[in-house]
Amino acid sequence: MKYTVGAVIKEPGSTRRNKTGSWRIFRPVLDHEACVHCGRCYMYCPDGCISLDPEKGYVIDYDYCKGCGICAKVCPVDAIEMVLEED
Amino acid sequence: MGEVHVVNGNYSAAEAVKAVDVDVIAAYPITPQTPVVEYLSEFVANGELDAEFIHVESEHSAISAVVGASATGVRVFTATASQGLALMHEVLFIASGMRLPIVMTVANRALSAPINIWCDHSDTMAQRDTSWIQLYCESNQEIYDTVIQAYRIAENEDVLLPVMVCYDGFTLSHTLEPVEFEPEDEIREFVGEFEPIHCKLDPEEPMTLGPVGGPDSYMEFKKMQHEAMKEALKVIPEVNSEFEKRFGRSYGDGLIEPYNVDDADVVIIAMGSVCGTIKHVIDEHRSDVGLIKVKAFRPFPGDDIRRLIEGKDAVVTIDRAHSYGSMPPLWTDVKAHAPDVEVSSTIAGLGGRDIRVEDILEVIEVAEKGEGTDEPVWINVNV
Amino acid sequence: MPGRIPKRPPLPEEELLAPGHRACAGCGSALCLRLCMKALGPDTVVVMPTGCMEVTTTPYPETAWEVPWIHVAFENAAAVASGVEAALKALDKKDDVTVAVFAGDGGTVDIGFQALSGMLERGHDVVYVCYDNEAYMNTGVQRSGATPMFAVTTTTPAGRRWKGEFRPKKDAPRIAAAHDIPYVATACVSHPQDLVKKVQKAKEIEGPAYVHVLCPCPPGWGYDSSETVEIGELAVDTGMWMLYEIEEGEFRLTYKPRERKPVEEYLKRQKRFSHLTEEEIQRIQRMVDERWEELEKEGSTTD
Amino acid sequence: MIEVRIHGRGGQGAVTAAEILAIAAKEDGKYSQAFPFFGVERRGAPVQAFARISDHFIRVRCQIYEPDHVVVLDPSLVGTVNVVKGLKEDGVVVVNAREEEMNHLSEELGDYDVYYVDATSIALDELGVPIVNTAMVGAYVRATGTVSLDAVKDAIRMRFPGEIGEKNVSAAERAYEEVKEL
Repeated sequence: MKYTVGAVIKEPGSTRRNKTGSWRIFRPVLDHEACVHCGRCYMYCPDGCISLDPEKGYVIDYDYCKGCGICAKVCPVDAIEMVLEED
Repeated sequence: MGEVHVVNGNYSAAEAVKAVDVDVIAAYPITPQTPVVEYLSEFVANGELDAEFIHVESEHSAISAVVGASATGVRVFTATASQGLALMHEVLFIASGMRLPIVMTVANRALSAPINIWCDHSDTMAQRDTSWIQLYCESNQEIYDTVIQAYRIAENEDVLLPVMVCYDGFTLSHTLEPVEFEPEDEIREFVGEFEPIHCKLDPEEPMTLGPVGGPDSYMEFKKMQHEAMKEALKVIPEVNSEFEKRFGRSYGDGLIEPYNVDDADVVIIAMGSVCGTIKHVIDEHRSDVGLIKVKAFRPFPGDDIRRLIEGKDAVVTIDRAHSYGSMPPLWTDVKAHAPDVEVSSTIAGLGGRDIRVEDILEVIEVAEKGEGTDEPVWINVNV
Repeated sequence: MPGRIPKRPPLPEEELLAPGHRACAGCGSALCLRLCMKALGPDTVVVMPTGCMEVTTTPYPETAWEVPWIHVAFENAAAVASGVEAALKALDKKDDVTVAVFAGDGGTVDIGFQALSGMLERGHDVVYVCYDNEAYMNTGVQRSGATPMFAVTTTTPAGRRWKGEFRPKKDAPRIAAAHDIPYVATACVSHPQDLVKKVQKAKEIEGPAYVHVLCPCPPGWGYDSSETVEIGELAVDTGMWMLYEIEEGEFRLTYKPRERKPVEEYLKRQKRFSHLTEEEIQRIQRMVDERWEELEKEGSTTD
Repeated sequence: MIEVRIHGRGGQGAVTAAEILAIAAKEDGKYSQAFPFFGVERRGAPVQAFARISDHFIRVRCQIYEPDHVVVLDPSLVGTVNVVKGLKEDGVVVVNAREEEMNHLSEELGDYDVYYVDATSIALDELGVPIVNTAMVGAYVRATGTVSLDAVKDAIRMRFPGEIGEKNVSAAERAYEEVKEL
């Protein structure tokens, strides 16, 4: 580890190195067919790991998704299903 | 050439702060520091000093605000005393841990209880381990000169530690004497423009300051602070001698100021305004006595002190504070660096008890008798 | 039936609070800060006191923050922010940079209250956001001055003599408003667009602004991590938490449920209220009814 | 080195008198020190202030126990406070008193060289308020010659710029002229 004077961190957003996806027990799976693109899942994600892809629509970043399940709850059309992570 | 004014110690401090052109001041009044805050308010109100003045609601917020301002990349100042310094205690560690070059003056005053507004060093000694550089002054001239030098020391790239400039409450803070003030442009040239070195809160280059440092990093940062203190042992004399070259005044090597030590059989080690009275005693009554004035208590120039006291007939410290249940702080530090030298310990001048000429003579007697080496001798006390 | 892909998501896309932070799954406070940063934008200096969000976002050598950020201690964020703001003024940068505080309820209504009052009274141009999860969650759910009546925490357990917290929640937004500052608002993470609008307003207004945001906490309140938004909605719909603004002294409800749901619907969803008797639930209902009556008298209602 | 103790009541300007003396000493090319008795006294209470004047920089920083000179700003203090405590054998006392008061005051003041002046009347005439400090500094420098009157006038003008300074200068000058040895 590099120790900076005064413990100053000069690498903004560097928690991206910490893949919190490993915390997950349940995995949100988005049914793109059912999705109405309201953006509620995006708005309510505490980890900011849902984004809008111009081609695919809303996508979930499984590197960071902790599997809280908020997105599934707030989806007005039940397009997100929480499924048990395998291994 | 400067101009001589007859002013009190608080004014000396304020004048120096004005001369170095600080950007943000946050301070809360407390006796005997209050006039510093008043003088600076006046300077800002008159436009003599172009600074932001934050009228904080406590000393805790005073130090917190200057931490915030310093981290944003400007030169800052605060001042306090006694209970106010105690209230800042927690944040003092943070200021040094973040390596912010803050300068603060402390008009030394005793701590309650009983409540006491008069001088001793209990307040700053209690902050000994906060990793602030501590410089003690003997005269109002020394306050002015030391505050100016403090900015150079604190802002030095190899140091980057906050500096506490300590001067005795009332004995200096409220005493008028002649002080030479240098032209402000020359002081500003000496101190230089403030340039943040290691951190700055700026959206152009986002940094995170004051993060969580766990068991895997905390100790490294603390060792780095210690190394910075050791660097200060080199930087303080450099700044002292550069100041001398420019303005013609110096205080020993900036760390300690020996007085008549070479010819002395007995050496007194002391700090602050009492050093003046000791010099007077040496001049008028005891030419066989010497003084080591400790100007820098942190970092502690222990090796220099050891070299000067080795081989002397008698050595004695005067502490204006105590570590109850053990030995007082100055004695402890001297002994830690000179374990083979017999050093007597005296405690004097707590809570504004005047340290008179006869008290200094008694201190010398304690040393000559070899008393006080394992238990401090209290001078001029009735219990 | 797939809908049209919107050109833009409903809120600004830039994520200024990076993922990888260590907040709990389903954390209402992390959501709050993420939304606030969307409202404030990149030219913001963030000051945070000690708390959940401070420890989980900045484990050296990593930081979740994309903006300049500083933590000093628990009780002094408002004082630190005062210093930052003064320094920006000294540097002539105040017009380009927003100073924001994100502080938990403990750091706001308890230990940080004096510094907050000082900052508000002195008129510093700072956006102060309290992310209120109603107890000291960082240290494992001890009560704070913002803990609601009868809520169980580790220091207000329900037992033979105690029934959880003894007293109603300290009304911090109204105390902030008593400083005669230009803008005070309440919000809840269940209503993100309302929250973002209010924080944007707080940013635009010159002088101190105080935004108090209710942030449900899955482990502290005792509900499943997926229910954070629902619990927030229930807090608002039962009237346990009111959404309002006080702008230049004018009180205005910003959301009024068509018909307030019984508080029981909110309480029964959380373990911290699971010990309540019917009588205690009714007592809370009466408190909420009285408060609504009182506040409705004060201001008009718009949405 | 000359050590001076000034007795007054809170609000009479004893501290300012000491400060004017110290500033005047500098104007005369001397070194000086001035300090109050560090107390918590408020308006009306007996207070003390001190000054040291020397040809060399003054290092000693303890209080003054054996003054060379004593200045008393308020006659009522004589008798209530031991104003001559520690005063050196050849010491000088300068007291604000009317001639008729001096009979009973002189008993209290012992064998010292005593000077007196009706500073209260001078202050009332010149300033319109019974603040006697500047007048008493004028009387003091006449009685002792510690610093020059010109230096005192300069010091007063520095301490009180403008019209108020000139009035105080007049008070000092008059007391300088009117002070008498007992």
